[in-house]
Amino acid sequence: MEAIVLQVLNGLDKGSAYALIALGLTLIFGTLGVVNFAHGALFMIGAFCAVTLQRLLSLSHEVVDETRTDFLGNPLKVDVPYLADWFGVDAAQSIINWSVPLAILFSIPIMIVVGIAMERGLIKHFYKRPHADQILVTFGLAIVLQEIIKAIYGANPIPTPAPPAFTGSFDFGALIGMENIIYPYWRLIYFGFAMVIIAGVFAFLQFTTFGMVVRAGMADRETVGMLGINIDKRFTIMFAIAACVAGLAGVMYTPINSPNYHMGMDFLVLSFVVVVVGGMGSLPGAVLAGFLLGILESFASMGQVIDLLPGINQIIIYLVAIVILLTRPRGLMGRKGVMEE
Amino acid sequence: MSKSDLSRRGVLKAGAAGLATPTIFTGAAWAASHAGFTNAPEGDTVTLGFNVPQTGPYADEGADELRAYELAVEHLNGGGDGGMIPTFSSKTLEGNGILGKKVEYVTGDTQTKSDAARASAKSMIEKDGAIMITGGSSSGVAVAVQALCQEAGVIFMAGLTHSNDTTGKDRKANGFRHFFNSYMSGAALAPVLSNAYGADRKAYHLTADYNWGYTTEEAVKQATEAMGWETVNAVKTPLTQTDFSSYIAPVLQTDADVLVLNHYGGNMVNSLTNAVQFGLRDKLVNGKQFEIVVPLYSRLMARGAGANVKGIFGSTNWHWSLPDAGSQAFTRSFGTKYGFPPSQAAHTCYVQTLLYADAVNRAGSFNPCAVAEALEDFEFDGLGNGPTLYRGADHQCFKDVLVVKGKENPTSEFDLLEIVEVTPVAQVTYPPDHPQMGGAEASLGSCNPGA
Amino acid sequence: MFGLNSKDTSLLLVVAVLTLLAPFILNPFPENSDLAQFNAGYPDLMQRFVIFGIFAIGFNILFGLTGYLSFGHAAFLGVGSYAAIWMMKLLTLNVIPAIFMGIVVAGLFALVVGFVSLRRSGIYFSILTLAFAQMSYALAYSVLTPITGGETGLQIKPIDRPLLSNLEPGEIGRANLFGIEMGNSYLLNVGGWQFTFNAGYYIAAVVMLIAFYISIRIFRSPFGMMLRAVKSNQNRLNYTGLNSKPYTLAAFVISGMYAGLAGGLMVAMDTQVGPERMFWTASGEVVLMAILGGVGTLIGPVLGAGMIKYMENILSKINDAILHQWFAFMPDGLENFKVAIIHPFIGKGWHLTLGIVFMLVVIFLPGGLVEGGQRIGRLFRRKKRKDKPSPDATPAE
Amino acid sequence: MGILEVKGVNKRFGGLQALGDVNLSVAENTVHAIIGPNGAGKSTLLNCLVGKLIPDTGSVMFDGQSVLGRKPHEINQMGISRVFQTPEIFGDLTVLENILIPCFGKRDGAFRMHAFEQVFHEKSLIEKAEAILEDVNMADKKDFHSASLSRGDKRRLEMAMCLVQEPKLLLLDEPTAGMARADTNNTIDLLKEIKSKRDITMCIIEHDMHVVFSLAERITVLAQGTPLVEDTPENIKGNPKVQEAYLGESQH
Repeated sequence: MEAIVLQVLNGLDKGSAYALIALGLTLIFGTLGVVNFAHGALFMIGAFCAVTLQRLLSLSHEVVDETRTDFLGNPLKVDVPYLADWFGVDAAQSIINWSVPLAILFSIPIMIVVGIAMERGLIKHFYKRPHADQILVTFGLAIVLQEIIKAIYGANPIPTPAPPAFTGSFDFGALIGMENIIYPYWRLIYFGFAMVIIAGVFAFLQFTTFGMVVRAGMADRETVGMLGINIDKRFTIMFAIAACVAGLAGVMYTPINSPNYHMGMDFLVLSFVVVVVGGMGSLPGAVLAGFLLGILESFASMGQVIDLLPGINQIIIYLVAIVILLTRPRGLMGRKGVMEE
Repeated sequence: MSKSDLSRRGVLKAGAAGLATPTIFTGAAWAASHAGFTNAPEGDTVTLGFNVPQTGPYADEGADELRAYELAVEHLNGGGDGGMIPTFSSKTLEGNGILGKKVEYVTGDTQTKSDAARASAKSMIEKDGAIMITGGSSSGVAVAVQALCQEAGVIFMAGLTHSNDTTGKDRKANGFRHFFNSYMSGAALAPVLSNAYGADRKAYHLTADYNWGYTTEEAVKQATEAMGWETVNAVKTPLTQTDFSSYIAPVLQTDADVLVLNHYGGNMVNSLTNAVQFGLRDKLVNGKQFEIVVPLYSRLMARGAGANVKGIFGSTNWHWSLPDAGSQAFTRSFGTKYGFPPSQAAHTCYVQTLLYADAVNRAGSFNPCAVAEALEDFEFDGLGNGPTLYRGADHQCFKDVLVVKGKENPTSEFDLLEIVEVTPVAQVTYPPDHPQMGGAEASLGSCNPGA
Repeated sequence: MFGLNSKDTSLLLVVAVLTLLAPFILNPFPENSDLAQFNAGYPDLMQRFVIFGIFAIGFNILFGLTGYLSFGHAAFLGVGSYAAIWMMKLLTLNVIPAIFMGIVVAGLFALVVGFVSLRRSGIYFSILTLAFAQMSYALAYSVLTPITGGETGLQIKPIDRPLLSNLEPGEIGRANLFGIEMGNSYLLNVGGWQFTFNAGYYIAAVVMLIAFYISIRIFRSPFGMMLRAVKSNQNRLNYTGLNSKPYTLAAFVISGMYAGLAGGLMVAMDTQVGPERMFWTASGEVVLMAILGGVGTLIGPVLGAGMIKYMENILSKINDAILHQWFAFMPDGLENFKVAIIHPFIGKGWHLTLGIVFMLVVIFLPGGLVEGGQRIGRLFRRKKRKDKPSPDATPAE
Repeated sequence: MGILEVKGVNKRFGGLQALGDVNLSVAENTVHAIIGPNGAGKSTLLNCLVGKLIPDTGSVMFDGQSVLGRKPHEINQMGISRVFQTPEIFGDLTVLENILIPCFGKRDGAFRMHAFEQVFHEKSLIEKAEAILEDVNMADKKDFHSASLSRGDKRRLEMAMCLVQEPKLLLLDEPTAGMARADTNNTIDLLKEIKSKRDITMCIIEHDMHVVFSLAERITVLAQGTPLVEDTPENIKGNPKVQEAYLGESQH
């Protein structure tokens, strides 16, 4: 029983990442009609915003420590962050430790700029082109972006821990009267954060005029276009919002797994499966499918399940996708006629 | 920079200008007819092929290997401070190349995919006339390229490959491995672990679901069980997994008190990070501190996992802090040139290049069969791991194995591991027909010189 | 000729001549020149050109004609390869049964996958094929290790004793065609040039020409026309008394058999199979090949395949030392500057170049390289006809 | 006994009764129109005839055989061709190829693996296709990309595609919907011409009374999913129930 509760938590946590990425993908697809293969790259760029901030905060100058030697036997050069000069060593360390939460603020303007640049500079010209062209050009862009990140930060994962205050685990079991259920704080925060973002996006679409127009546009682009509303500008804004969602998902993900340059590609295929299982163009579908696949993946990785069906943990997501698509032709909540031709 | 011929055939061709000189070769490979083996060097240069991952997750490790190769070439050609050449017990290397021929090299990208690695190696053999292929950062690639070299009739000096299979069931007469393997990791780690954590432990394995994972799990399991440990469970994790939470969480539900992570690269970074997140290291089980073990360590992995590696045991082939003269010389030479200490991958690649060059000199020929003979049962010292034997029966080096643990107070981002124990070679030696190594069925086959 | 119209006949003949003369065409630079780095006329790469050409031609029969975008085509290549190597390990080292087995097994697998996946269309179809391929990859890598060799894949080993081949004890079998080993080569030195004529390449090239010929026939057949009708308006096709399902399924299976043929040939040329051949990026690669070259055109996919394989094998091998040689004639400062500029795009940066090329081609040449060729062709024609009245409306392709 | 016999057909969508007890008999070699206000169930009925929808109850017999449960292509092969409201053609193919496809369908059935034969070798079919293009005055456009045709030409092409199949029954779903008056008249002329040249049964679903009264020999009026009356055009014109049905519509 405890094991099941834990796996549900794991599933919700994995599902959060899937759902956030799928949400952004669906926003872009639903409003702009563009299949964005570079969306994983946006997630990755978000994560590297956190890395960049961490690097910026720990910008250092070298101080020679005569008492110690480095590997060549020369006096050891110690990197001292400028922050340490200004605020003292301890204060500087705590600021650097908080670079991931701080990166939330840091990343938003960056992601907006990246999003706008991508939409204005490239995607805009592909609204009327076939989906295959959109896929290819955004795939090319994804490669270029990840290679640039690789050229700057290398191929190796870069540790970006959560602030020490959040590194512990929460005794979840005590809350529900079970033993042995502890769950890392940061993962709970990630789940909460995802819920907030998802709720925010839905509220934005539901309760603002802007959102209403966008929703109308998702349902019927031509009509909205004919109403004389400047849909172009709204598209750009929606793209920037989707980029922000992906970016924030990336920032918050860094303490869970050290970011590396191909993390976007790792998530890309999965998040496409999520979007399609949810139904192309359906935001609730994307979120639902994200959590569903996350939870199923977690259950499939339990030892008892693997013993029963060897290899099931390798294929569960794809197997579920096949079953769902065969029983529900347009995914969980897809509309007819979207991306079927 | 001076202008020089890239292709070893260039010089000859210039001489033949204007003439059409058809030559027919039969046999699988590419050979100059008179020499009787593939890519026999003509003129005054010899080309080596450095086939390392330049793209993909192991690109940084590949870059480090490439640095080591460039350094080795420099030293072989008499440049720099000579690195380990002066400390090497065999004294045939004199800084005048190999057999008096200047060493040139070509590079390629394995992408850590066996198809791409073979394509790249083939292009080196067929197009650039490489006489020896070396490098790589995974066992799948090593096995694939080793088989190719066997077919083509060139020598393969494996880079970083840790699976038993490379010199076990997939061993080849033309392939040689200096790096240690899963069996040795298990044999070296088990006593240290049992000393540190006691003989009464219950281990839970998470194993990457592919060949290297299997051999490592088996090796560690057997070695620790021999010390009295009990294996509670062993769960396979997909190679493409990034979030290991759903594999780590069940560990909390068992009475296991040691977690063994048979993972490498990104898998290991993530699984270790996740395990620490779940508070495993703060956990007490049956009154014992819960412990995590990583059988194969690399510096890049330690860097990726950050503070999480502190105090965690693992094994490694070599570490730059070793005090022997060879290691010191290599570290100084590499560090002076590149500004940071070399990794174990860099070390094994450098050593492999030197060993090959020396073997050619001793054999007096580039003929792969002669080289193989010179390498087989060759005993040497001064290359960083103490006295070492290149065993003829399986082309595996037998040398001391390092047990290391994550350093508590690193002085730099390269100073992440500290040596706990140097396990003597006798303890990690096994018979060539050991069941983990493919049993009696495994055979090298016969050496193939190509033409 | 060959039952083709004159335009297609000449295309086939041009491709045949180019393929047969490839050892010359791909080695334009003398051996000892700095530019020899760009020579692609060595057996392995030439074999890869034609093998991936076959793969892309087959993919184009499905995607180019019916518009169904399969994102899991590499699975058929992989399955074909596994079938072929088992044939070599167990039955005979002759490549023909192996290739044949590759085609058959891939075709059967395609029949199953296609039967299920074609129940959906559009992106839902794409994701279904992707899911099948990823499952094949994941299982081949892990639990199917006894059959697939797992990560290290399958090679021919000294212990393999194929039934019909008489090997000496300890001898490692080599793929052959009635005794001709794939690795056999004939070298021709002319001046500073060296040309390589490789048996394996010519066998693969002949197979490719046959595959290309069949694909022309399919394109111009009533069947091919039906497939284009599926892409154009499936609804109309059904209300015109034609059942689109068996047509698409047949196209899917044919295309899978092409992939199996490519897989079988890969094993014939290089007796090794690994599971990453089935990874989604490999499926993506063939999509890129087709689009890069020109979807739905006859020759486009072959060009796309050639271009990607060229970049993968040639660009990735250029390193800084080579760059320095090229620019050695320049003053040191300028030399270093040039090297620094080019450095990110070669060697380990070849992915970056690939990404940029994709983007440029898609942005400026939506019809792929074939469109580029047509534009250049038109440019020349326009120059020639400057005084003549402008050409009439473009005829339908 | 008509060539098409619809008996007691019911079709519900959720709570909505789209068709209620529809009976219809189309006599061979006549032009039969089905008219009715919007939402009367005309399109639902049509979709039941071509296999897109399956009625909940009732029977649809064509030429003595039931069409129920058959796929659209099977029903077409039985001899029912359909013209859509907006012309459905193969936009990526040339005009000639558009005609050739039904030719092959007619000759070879719903599926044939003719992957190795060549289209341009099929001289007799090409001649047949060219002849039909001649009939609809499009011979000069045979190599055009059909997507580039004008709407009127697309309509003509679609007709030609149906005619070349020599169907026993041609179903026309509002063939003049959205057309200007001149185009409408052209279409009427075209249909009259087609009818005059061959023995064919036509069933037209139409909104435009002008078209209906120019062509139809019998008319069925559908209202709220049920046939109101079936009669000759002259009688329909004067029928008060029909006027009521239409007036009722024009009031909302």
